[in-house]
Amino acid sequence: MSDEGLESVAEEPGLFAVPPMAEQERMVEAILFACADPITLQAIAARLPQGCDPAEALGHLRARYAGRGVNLVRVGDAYALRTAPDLGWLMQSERVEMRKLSRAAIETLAIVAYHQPVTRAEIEEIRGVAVSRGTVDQLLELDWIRLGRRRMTPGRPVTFVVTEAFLDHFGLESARDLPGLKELREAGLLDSRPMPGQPADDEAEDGPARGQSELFED
Amino acid sequence: MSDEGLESVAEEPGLFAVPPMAEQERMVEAILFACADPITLQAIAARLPQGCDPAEALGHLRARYAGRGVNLVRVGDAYALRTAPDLGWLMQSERVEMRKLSRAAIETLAIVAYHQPVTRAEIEEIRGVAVSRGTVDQLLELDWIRLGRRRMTPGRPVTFVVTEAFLDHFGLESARDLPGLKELREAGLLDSRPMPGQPADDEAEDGPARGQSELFED
Amino acid sequence: MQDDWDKPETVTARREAEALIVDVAGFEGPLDLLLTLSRAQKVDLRRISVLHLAEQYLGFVEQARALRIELAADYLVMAAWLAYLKSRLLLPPEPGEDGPTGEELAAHLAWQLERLQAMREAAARLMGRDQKGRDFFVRGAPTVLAVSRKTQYEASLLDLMRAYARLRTRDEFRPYAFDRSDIYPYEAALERLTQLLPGAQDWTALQRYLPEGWRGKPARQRSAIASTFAATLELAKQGRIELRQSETFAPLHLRRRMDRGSADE
Repeated sequence: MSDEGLESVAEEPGLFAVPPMAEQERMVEAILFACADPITLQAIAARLPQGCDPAEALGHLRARYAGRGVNLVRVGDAYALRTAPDLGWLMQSERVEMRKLSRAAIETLAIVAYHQPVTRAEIEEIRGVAVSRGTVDQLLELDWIRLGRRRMTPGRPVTFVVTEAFLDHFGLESARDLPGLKELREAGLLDSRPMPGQPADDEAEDGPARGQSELFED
Repeated sequence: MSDEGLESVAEEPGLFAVPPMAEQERMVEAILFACADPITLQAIAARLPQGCDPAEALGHLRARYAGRGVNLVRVGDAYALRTAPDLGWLMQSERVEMRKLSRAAIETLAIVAYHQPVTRAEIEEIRGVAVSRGTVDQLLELDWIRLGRRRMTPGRPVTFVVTEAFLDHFGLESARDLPGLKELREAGLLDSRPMPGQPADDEAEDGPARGQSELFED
Repeated sequence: MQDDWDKPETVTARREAEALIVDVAGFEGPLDLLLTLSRAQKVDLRRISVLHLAEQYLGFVEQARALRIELAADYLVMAAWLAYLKSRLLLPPEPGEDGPTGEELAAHLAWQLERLQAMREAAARLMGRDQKGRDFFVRGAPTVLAVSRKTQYEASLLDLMRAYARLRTRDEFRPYAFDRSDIYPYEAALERLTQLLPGAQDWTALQRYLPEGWRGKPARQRSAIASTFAATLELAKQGRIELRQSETFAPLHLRRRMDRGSADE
């Protein structure tokens, strides 16, 4: 890892000496302390002198902060320092009051997280009820879901995916770390199964079949 | 959350054992990290379970953070985690914002370049509008123009000339390298509509030098 | 247990059904209602009796009708579909009939309910996780990563030349009247000429009477000539000067009118 740094310096010999790893660790530590939001590896690297290896420095820091009152966590492609979850009770005065989410919003959020990318029609199919505009808006506003790619099916519907802010809020490294994801997948509960008798959807591999939604159409 | 009870329990001494010092250190670390402002010893103590010794915990933390990227510092009678002084430069990120020069500025600059040395009154005469102080200041600040000799006319007005930095920026060896009106016209930069009854070549021969004397004689 | 469902008139079942009707607004659609009903069977969703579920649902809709409670359309669509499913489950398939069996349809409905239930549980687990701002906290005093915003102004040589070209061409299109600095007013010409008149005893070209500084640049010279010429016409009209031109477009000459001048003397 540290060789990488040496290599890139070799390209510009003598221009800058790469700081020793201990010093790089200090720098990354200072940067992480400075940020409230997760900061990407690239953004860290951009602040460091050329030739530094922030990935290695982060590895050292993660070990250093393991079990401490503050931990280094990974959020998607970014990193952040967060207080240890078991000490949350000490921070009563720092608590952020969350707006209470409706049951519809919570379920919709879970469906987007576990089924992403997912279309509105698919969310409605799973819940068996129309998703109100306000529910989606609220989740978008919280920056917990965002628009993903359009589905390549007739109508090219938009899909929803969860955001990095969602991962950050729920302390997840990635959407793959969602609790019980593996079990749900193995139980076939994340599959798209067309209603028997309905013509198999052309784009069935692209997501849940549409047949189901017809059931609830009026 | 479930630990909320601890607080009230703290008022009933002896019910719970005082956390070990390592744990107290974690707690104080988390508090220092999460607090927006420096926090006093009393305020820390008020958050901790009874029987804790935040002063000792702070001492351990201070030693732990000594030489790191973030240090524990005392601010008045309060404590805070702060970026190590030698790493302050990491927090400075110079964001260079490219912005187009205003029309007034570029025209003023062009007049200075083509007619130097030129007085403010002369610039105004050519532009046909007053030149704002801000425009001149901006060009002075950019180090693209500077004050030249005073004109030996009544009032002894100051003149402006372009600088080395100007020539540098625009890749010119000297202001005389600026293309003349004829070249501008040939390059399609000048609309070649002559005044009615005036031979087109008359003006086309105007180099910067001639233009100047003509424009400013009185 | 099965008997209970077959006889909805049993007290518990009736109560349950009534409770459901009262709470109909609390359900998030027919699937949610079916899921709630299925809980009454107290079995794993995979072993649920879809037939009984369908019957219970239909009983619920029936009661709602009896109580004149308006049900949303999708509840009725579901009821119609469940009635169809029920008939498929109870009647032997007609010979040569295509399409899914009642069992397949029932299995799919059971799977849908299981999936909804799974998402409910997943949502609950998600909300039960440590949350930012509640269980773990961000840096309370983030250093403002000082973005010293340095504005760099860009201007290319082309911009510079364009600006200059714009300035130089602007004059050519500018309404003439606005160009005060290059205009020699008629009044000034008349005054100047009147002052010079006593010395104008010899024929002198009009050009010679142009003021200093108005002879070089064409525009200024034109203006001065025009004004001075207009002034000579005025003075000629007043009989104070004489004008002479040897031929068309030849220089115009003028002198003080002698007869009158000598009369003055």
